[in-house]
Amino acid sequence: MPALTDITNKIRESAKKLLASGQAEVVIGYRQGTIPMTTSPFFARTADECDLLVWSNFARINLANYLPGRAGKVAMVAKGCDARSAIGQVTENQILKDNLYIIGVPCTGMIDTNLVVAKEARPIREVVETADDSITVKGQGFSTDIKKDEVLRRNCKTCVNRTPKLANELVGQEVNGAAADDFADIKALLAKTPAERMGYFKDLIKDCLRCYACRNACPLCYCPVCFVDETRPQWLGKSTDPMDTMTFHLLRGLHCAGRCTSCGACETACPVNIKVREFNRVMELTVQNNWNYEPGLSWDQKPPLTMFQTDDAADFIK
Amino acid sequence: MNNPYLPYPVRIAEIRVETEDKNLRTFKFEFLNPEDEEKFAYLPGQFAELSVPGQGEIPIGIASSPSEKGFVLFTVNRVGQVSSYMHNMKAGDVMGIRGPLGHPYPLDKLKGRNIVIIAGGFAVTTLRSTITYLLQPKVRPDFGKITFIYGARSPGLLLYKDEWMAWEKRDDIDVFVTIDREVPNWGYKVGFVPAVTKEVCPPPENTSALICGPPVMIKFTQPVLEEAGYQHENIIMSLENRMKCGLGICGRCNVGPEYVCKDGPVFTLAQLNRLPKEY
Amino acid sequence: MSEYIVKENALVDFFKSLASGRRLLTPQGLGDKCKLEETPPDKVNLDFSNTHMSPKSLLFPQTEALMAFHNDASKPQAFVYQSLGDKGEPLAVFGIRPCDAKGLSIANKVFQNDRFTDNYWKGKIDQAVLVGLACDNPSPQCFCAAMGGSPFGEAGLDVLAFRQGKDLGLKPLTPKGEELVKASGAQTANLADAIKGLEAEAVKSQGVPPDYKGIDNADLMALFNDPHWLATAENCLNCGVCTFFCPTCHCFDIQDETSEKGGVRMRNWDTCMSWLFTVHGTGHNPRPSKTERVRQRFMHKLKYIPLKQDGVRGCTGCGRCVAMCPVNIDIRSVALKMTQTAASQA
Amino acid sequence: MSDFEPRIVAFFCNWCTYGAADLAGVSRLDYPPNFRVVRLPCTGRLNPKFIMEAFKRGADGVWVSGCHPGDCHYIAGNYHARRKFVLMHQLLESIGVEPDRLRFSWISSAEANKFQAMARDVVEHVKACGPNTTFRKEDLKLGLAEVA
Repeated sequence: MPALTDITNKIRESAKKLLASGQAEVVIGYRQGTIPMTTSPFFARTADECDLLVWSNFARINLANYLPGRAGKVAMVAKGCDARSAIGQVTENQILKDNLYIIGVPCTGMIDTNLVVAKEARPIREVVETADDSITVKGQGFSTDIKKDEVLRRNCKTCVNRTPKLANELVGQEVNGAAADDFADIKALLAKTPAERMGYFKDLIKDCLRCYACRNACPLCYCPVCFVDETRPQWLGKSTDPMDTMTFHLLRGLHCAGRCTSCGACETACPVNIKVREFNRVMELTVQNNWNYEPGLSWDQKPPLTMFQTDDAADFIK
Repeated sequence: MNNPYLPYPVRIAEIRVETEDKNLRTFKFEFLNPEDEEKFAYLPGQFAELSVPGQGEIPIGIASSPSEKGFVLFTVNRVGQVSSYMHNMKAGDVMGIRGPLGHPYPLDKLKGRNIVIIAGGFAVTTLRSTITYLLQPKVRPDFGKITFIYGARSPGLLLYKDEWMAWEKRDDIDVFVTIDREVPNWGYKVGFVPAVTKEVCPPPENTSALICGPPVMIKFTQPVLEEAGYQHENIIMSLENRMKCGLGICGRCNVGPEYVCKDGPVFTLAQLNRLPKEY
Repeated sequence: MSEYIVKENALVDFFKSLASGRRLLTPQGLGDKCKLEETPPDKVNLDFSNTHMSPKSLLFPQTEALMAFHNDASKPQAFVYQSLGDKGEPLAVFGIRPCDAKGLSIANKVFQNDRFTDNYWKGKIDQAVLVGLACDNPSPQCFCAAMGGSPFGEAGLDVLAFRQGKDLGLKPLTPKGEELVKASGAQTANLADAIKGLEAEAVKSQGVPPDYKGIDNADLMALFNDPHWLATAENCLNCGVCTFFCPTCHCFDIQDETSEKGGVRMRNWDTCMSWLFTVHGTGHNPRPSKTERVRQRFMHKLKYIPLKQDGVRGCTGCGRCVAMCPVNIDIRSVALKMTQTAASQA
Repeated sequence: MSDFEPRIVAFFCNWCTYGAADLAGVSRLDYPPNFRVVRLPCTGRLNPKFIMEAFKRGADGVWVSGCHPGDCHYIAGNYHARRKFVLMHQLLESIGVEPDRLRFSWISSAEANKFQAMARDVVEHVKACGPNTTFRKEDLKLGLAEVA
């Protein structure tokens, strides 16, 4: 049986059990999207609805996004990164650990549809996901096989924690992650001159519409009022001024520092395909270098910005 | 081409503090270009966007009556960025007003009818305009009995004191002013607006009610009028919603398919019954 | 008006004529880079699917300065806002898809409504001549027919162009369009039947369009109060991508920006998905949660706009929101739910 | 470049550096007048958006200064601040803000001499960077005839 089908069946089975036993009032998973290469977050509350849950190469949105502030018992389908986000939310007191049940899916990576379209530009009307290491896209008069590892999302290629080891259950065989993310791209970037770096980042966000889809898709962004919506004072203009846009991305990066699990939901949600994670990656590298911290790897770790050591290094402070 | 976004420049001629908490001030504006006054031809119930350069615009009901020439009045509550800024402006400062916007109270259709005007708190502004308009010697004979019920939490929070006191002395309008709780030397009514309405409201025959006030007042006054036999067509209200353009374009003030700015703000209860309660 | 034809070898001359005295804009680039750009007459591309974003920004830019004031009291007009003009310029836009042109025609009735005319919009649209290119091979996410349009739809266009083999057929739709076509030297030709045939084929490729007529006849409050909105909105992220990409979404915010010397009042696209969109100064919000906001968007498209615009739906079936929505909220599924509500009420 | 006088926004903790500036003043220790000081109750109050806002609005440099670690009036405010400084410093430097435009320091209220030296040093370094042209909003163009 193809791995995806097997996982789909196990998710449905587990979801039904959880609902029947009262361990969960709702199971948050994915259902098949209405157009090729999409899935849609779905809230199953009955056994019938559980049969709509699927696993796919396109289950990209992070379902932990729906957890903060949720009352009652909830189960979620989670990839390695999503489970880490959910655990992070427990450590940040956004949801009670006892109310959360994680159906962990050992993940072999999600597909970036832009890369698929780059390989097959003709209108795609159907995707077949029966093979484990490739997909087949079909349209009017064509059928093209595409190797999965050629079209993985950036964050999936370097993902270390593919198996959600802290999940309440695993549906599927553990998979090995990549070797440690070496941040080679970021290090190369930092080796450039300030002017080159400024040019790079300004160019990176030049198409930004300020729709804030990256923020809304992010499981870390649960503030009741985001700084971009503050009006007195209003920190950001509402025009597409490049500096206002830059400020948004910088502050978003800062707010996610030490919390981002590289789930890639922000880049998936971005309608103009900006690599918004560049800002997060700079911060993740900084957090790892300074405090050797990675979020969502234990239930009781304290987020690095809620704590300190009296001898924290900060040589740049004079 | 006419630019509906461009405010008429005005100078603040006078600022009057209306309430003891100083949160309400009445601004008297004079047009910098006298010909703009003619273009700004309005009727009671309409509103305008007050435009403070560099701060923004706020939609405020017009408190003056078209019968008052040479100036326009707006009473502004201190709430947000623009209104707070306005409270720190002084006579002589230049700003802008844009309008008139929205539809007025349908006074032309109410000719020959009795009118009961019910106001709560600072929502009295466009009703002040209405009463001033109705009491003109040339206009007054067109209408039947006029009753004015006006309530606020305390005497210090009642607006336009000189005016309603003067109206009270007239015999062509019945004035009932009320405060929530008894205070010493208060010579008028005590109690909430709905209760006073129940007590003094004229019979529904050939009568229309104009109501403007806080949601809680409207919520409890509406049943009183219904009980008294008022048809929903004859209960006329004025809504407010967040607005920007005031022209029915920017899209935020809609209540169902109707834009409060362009199609309102005046609606009958019968109209509102068929619309979502998104206000 | 008769139809016209431009032979393959005369196409460049045709586009030269379009560009004479105007800027010629056509879709350039691929995929998410496809957008309307100024194009030399010999570089027009007929092989594109559609622009990544809708063409509304031509007439309604995401950020537009409306007026400005200065604060130098020693000079005239201090603190008085003065219009910065509507900035229209003669434009020929070739390659707008019928769905997008219809979107502009719907927005046009908002910007030029029964009481007010938005001069900034009018100043641009009056100087633009819109030549649409019919879709002979609609994309998988297209559903213009379901929304009452057609791949050969004419609403909002001055001229409908369509591919006739390697030639380009032209059907002028307005006096402005007729004038443009005549000036181009295109030959008259009777292509009415050809259009019918091509259109039928293009419509067929979208399958049998679902019937949403129930919504048109349903009671507004019944649609509004239906419990399905809770489930419909449950997975919405409230990001507003749908509104940014929609060819009929026209909501904006007006903001003042200031400098040491004065200020500019500008308008910026806004989105009904935002909490801030409707919140009152008092903190009261008529649409406090995502459920109300999602409902607003779909009710606006499928009920409110038809009520105000003689039954024309506010969705043209361009499919952008379906393709761009991060959580795949599909307006077709929502319209189906609304149709079911309507049926259960009837 | 020599006649360029930078505008620098300084965020000082009320309990230390702000006092040091006072002490420097009464001690007649002269230092360059290029600063606009914003007094904070503690450097822990420094929200990163303050720094962004300063640059965005045209500041040529930003200087943040608070109490020495361990000396916080609120016990741990500057320990927390220090972690945030690490991030702000790294992020702004990474996106290409010249490191010399942004200064963090610890100066107690008794260290008037350190304050004087630091103030001179900050101005010197920002001067060497030149005017901030990259990380700021463009001047608003009014487009009016009266004020061309």
